[in-house]
Amino acid sequence: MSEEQIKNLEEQFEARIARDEKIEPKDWMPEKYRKTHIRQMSQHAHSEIVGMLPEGNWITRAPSLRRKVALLAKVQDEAGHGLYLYSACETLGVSRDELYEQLHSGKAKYSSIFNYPTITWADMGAVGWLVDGAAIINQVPLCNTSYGPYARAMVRVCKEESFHQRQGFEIMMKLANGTPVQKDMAQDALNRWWWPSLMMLGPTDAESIHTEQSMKWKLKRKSNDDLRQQFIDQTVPQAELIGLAIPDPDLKWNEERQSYDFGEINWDEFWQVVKGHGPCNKERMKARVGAWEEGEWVRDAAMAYAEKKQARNKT
Amino acid sequence: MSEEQIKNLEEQFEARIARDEKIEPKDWMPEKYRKTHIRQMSQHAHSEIVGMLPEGNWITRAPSLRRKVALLAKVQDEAGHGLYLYSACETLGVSRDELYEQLHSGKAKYSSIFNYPTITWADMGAVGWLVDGAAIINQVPLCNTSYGPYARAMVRVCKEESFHQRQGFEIMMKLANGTPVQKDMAQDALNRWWWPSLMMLGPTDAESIHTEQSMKWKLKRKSNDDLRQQFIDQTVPQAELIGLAIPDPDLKWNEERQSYDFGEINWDEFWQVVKGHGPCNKERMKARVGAWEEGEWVRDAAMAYAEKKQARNKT
Amino acid sequence: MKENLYNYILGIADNSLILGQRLGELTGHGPSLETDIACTNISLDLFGQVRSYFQYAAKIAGDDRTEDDIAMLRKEREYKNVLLVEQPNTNFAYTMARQFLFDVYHLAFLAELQKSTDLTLSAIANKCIKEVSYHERFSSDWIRRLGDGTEESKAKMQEAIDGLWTYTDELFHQTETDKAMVTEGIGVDVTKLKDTYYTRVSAVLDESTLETPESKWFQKGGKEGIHTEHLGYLLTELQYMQRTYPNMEW
Amino acid sequence: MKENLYNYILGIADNSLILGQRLGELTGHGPSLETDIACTNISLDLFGQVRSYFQYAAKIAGDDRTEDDIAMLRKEREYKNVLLVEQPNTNFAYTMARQFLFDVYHLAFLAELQKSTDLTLSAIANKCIKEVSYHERFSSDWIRRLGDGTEESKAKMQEAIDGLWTYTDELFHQTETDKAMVTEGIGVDVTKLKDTYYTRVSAVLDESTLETPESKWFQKGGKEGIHTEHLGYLLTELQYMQRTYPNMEW
Repeated sequence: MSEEQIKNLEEQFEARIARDEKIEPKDWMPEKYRKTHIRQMSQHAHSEIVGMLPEGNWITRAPSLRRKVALLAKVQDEAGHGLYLYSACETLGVSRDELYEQLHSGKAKYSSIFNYPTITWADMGAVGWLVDGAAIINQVPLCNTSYGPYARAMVRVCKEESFHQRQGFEIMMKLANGTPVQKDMAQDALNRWWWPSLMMLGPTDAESIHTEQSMKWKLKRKSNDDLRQQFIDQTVPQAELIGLAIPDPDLKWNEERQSYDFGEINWDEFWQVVKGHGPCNKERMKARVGAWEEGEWVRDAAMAYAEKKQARNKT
Repeated sequence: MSEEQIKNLEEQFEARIARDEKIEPKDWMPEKYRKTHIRQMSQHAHSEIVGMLPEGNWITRAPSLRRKVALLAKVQDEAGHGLYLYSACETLGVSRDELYEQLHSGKAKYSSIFNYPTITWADMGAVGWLVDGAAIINQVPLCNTSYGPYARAMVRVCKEESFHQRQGFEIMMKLANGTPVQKDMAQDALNRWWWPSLMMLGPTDAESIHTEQSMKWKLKRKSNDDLRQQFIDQTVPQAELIGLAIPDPDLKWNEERQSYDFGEINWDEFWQVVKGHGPCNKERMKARVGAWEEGEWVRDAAMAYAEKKQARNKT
Repeated sequence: MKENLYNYILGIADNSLILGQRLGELTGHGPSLETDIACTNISLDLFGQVRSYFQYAAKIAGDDRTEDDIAMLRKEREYKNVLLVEQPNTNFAYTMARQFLFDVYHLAFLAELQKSTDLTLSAIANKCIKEVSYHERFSSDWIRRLGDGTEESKAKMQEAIDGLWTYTDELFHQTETDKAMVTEGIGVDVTKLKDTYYTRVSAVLDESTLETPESKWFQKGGKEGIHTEHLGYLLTELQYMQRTYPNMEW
Repeated sequence: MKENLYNYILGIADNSLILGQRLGELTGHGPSLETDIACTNISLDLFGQVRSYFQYAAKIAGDDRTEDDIAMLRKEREYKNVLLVEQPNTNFAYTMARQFLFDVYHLAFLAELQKSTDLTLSAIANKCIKEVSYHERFSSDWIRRLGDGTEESKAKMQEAIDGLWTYTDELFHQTETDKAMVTEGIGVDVTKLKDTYYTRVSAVLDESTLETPESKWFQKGGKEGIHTEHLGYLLTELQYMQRTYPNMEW
């Protein structure tokens, strides 16, 4: 194709997006669009998969059968989200194995929040309430993103995530209304997860890259800082409702902005964790890589069996 | 050597034993004496080592610090006994590695009692009281056995074992005098360990092999049935003292024999366990072989280091 | 309180409880995303069943016992599950072999329990059997895949089958409670399930190019609460929260 | 009650408690009989120390708390041990590296604690230091053997040192309690032990032909009760009996 032809295609492509048409796997797309989508969708998929670990950590110790069932279902949903999202990536011509390889080698990122440990039962509440809450704020706009398979996956993901978020909040509410020791447990979890949850919404706009292009492609529709503000404004009243205190002495309602002012985020901690030096980065990778390597013989066997079966069916 | 010379040596050898002289590693001895001793001593050593497992099972869950310390010390003593006994075997020209190989391949036996699981804390009491109690009855006569290194090892072993036995009894006493739930736990442990402990003293005399020769060499000084009777007569009053019931409806004081009559032992169970089909035979071997195989690189490294060090010292 | 019925329900439900707990340990650590989802799902089904059974048991008990008390506040000697289901997740072959050896039994058992004169039990069985027939399909598929997969997987699966075989006979062992419940038309006569069980298991092993073990030595004890040493550790986790924070709601 | 002193003692003793528990998991499973005996012995020493500390703490508390209550009836967030000692027994290299990285600190710490104006603490330190100097000799010998042994052992030991390095800095992190106790002449100023520690550790690693890691990223939190996910599981076992059978004597 001549340069001009390509330019032409690109213009048509951008015009389609501007008209809110969906891009589908078989459509022409710029290489950068493809790459950016693979990066973002796989990062999202990896986050779902790694995110199974901190919650999986409490399955065997859940305090009641009801909670155990709900937690199992939640973690299973996360695996399911991983599955859709990897499939969505595959529509762009990259295999799940390649993506795993990127995760395991540390080349691909996943949400840093999952590098914090879940050390009490209340963390199951806090993760659902805050982490899924922040995730939804990130993800709801993606239900209208330009790439069809991603947008459709996100519709399903968001529906389930908001169920998880309510479930997490309900755990916290139960604790906050429970015995003093339960209330302490809930407050402690909020104290530990609050700031990392704010960090989840990404670096401040000044530090953020890729934003402009992503806005155009509807991969991003609001700035990190706007999303963070939205999260805070939504979450503070929920904490108040159940009588828990947000661990930020600078938090204050700003009448003029009709929004909360809040204290400074420890970005050093954020970058430490992003760079691989958070409390659980190593453990999370060890668990993922370990499962993958230990599972190799199983996957090989499944493949060999499928081939044998196919061969038999032919004859 | 001529046959006559050998016969002569053998006669002198038997005469020494009859005079209660000790045989020492450098002394001449019949091959059968050597082999029999290796078999018995290594079997004893293996029992100590395998015997660490059922008790080791409760170290992390011991109910108090005092009990945890005592249990650690006890299991450590067992490892120590294993060490002396393997050393005693080595004086007869067999290496510890060879003996391990025999254990791991299933060629060598160890006491069948350790193929029962320790499933409650009270089992730590029952094992100390009954299993060590039966062991002592087996072993005390061996302090005067003919082979010097074995006799000396047994002096030390018996001293420590009787400490362990008292400690086990004290655990049971505490439970028996404790809350109803503790008393139940103690009774349950006695119920489960009583019959296997009786079996520990070996098959009935009718079924027992090697006995005559062993008697002569003072490797055995009483028949299995006599030892069993001694164990029962000693243990029943101890159970009564702490208010526990021996789980044998046929148990009855025989005024005439001045001894207890007792019910029939389930020898089918005994042989099933001896043949490798007890509740934990596989687990015990898995643990031992696993530790040995996983430890290979460590032992290799220690050897390599020692060699390097020696080489360096030479230059 | 109907003591026998209460104990009978516990005997059934404890198998699902302990197997569900074992599978729950694996979540996030499976050999592939698909198996991870499936195992988590089976665990979920099993705990769902446990809830139905224990809610019924709590009703029968008629005191202030809840489903959670029954699940998490018994002593180690009071769990009635068969030894098979408490065996550890040594590797994926063991996990699937354990599942398969239990599922075949479980399916046959529920088919009979549907006929129970106790309407609650028959209704629960009716609900569970759909799930369990999926479990059995899943696990027997994996027996085939691993048995007739690679040399390595075949060796591993054969080892797992051989290792777990010793725990199969207990499934057909009748307790006094079982006998009483059979007499009342409530319980299933498990002794009658044995032949079909071994036939079905052997058929799948055959198809999978695996040997059916010939050993006639079996372990039992679980139904009387005499477990392997593995169960104690499983219980420390299962019970942790209820023991540490007693009498609270979650 | 002297709150600070009580907490200070727990901060010291919890390290021995958790490390002792970790070593206790290995009994019967060591790579050789001699190492098995040695590790069990170190565990034994550590639990002996724990008893001295907690008996003293119980006296200070002055209520009906016993050494066992303090050891086994706290919540997961109330354990004050450093993250280093709760790390799992991944393999013998990790076990020895963890031991060594703690022993070097422990020895230096006790040497200072001997000078405490609190006579009970100084007496305990005096008793413990002999044991700990044996521990340090044992573990540093194994660093040498594995570091300068075979290629495989060197790689494993280097991996263990690299993996655990991130937990060393916390040893020298001062809590508010620490500061208060230093001011009173009771506590040890751990910040002053840091240079000697890294010098000593590097010297042994050097001798062992191992690299001293250069990473400057460290983890902390244990002293404030924010632990790794490993601790929770350790506690389920440690606390099992006391939680399951409360208020009983053993």
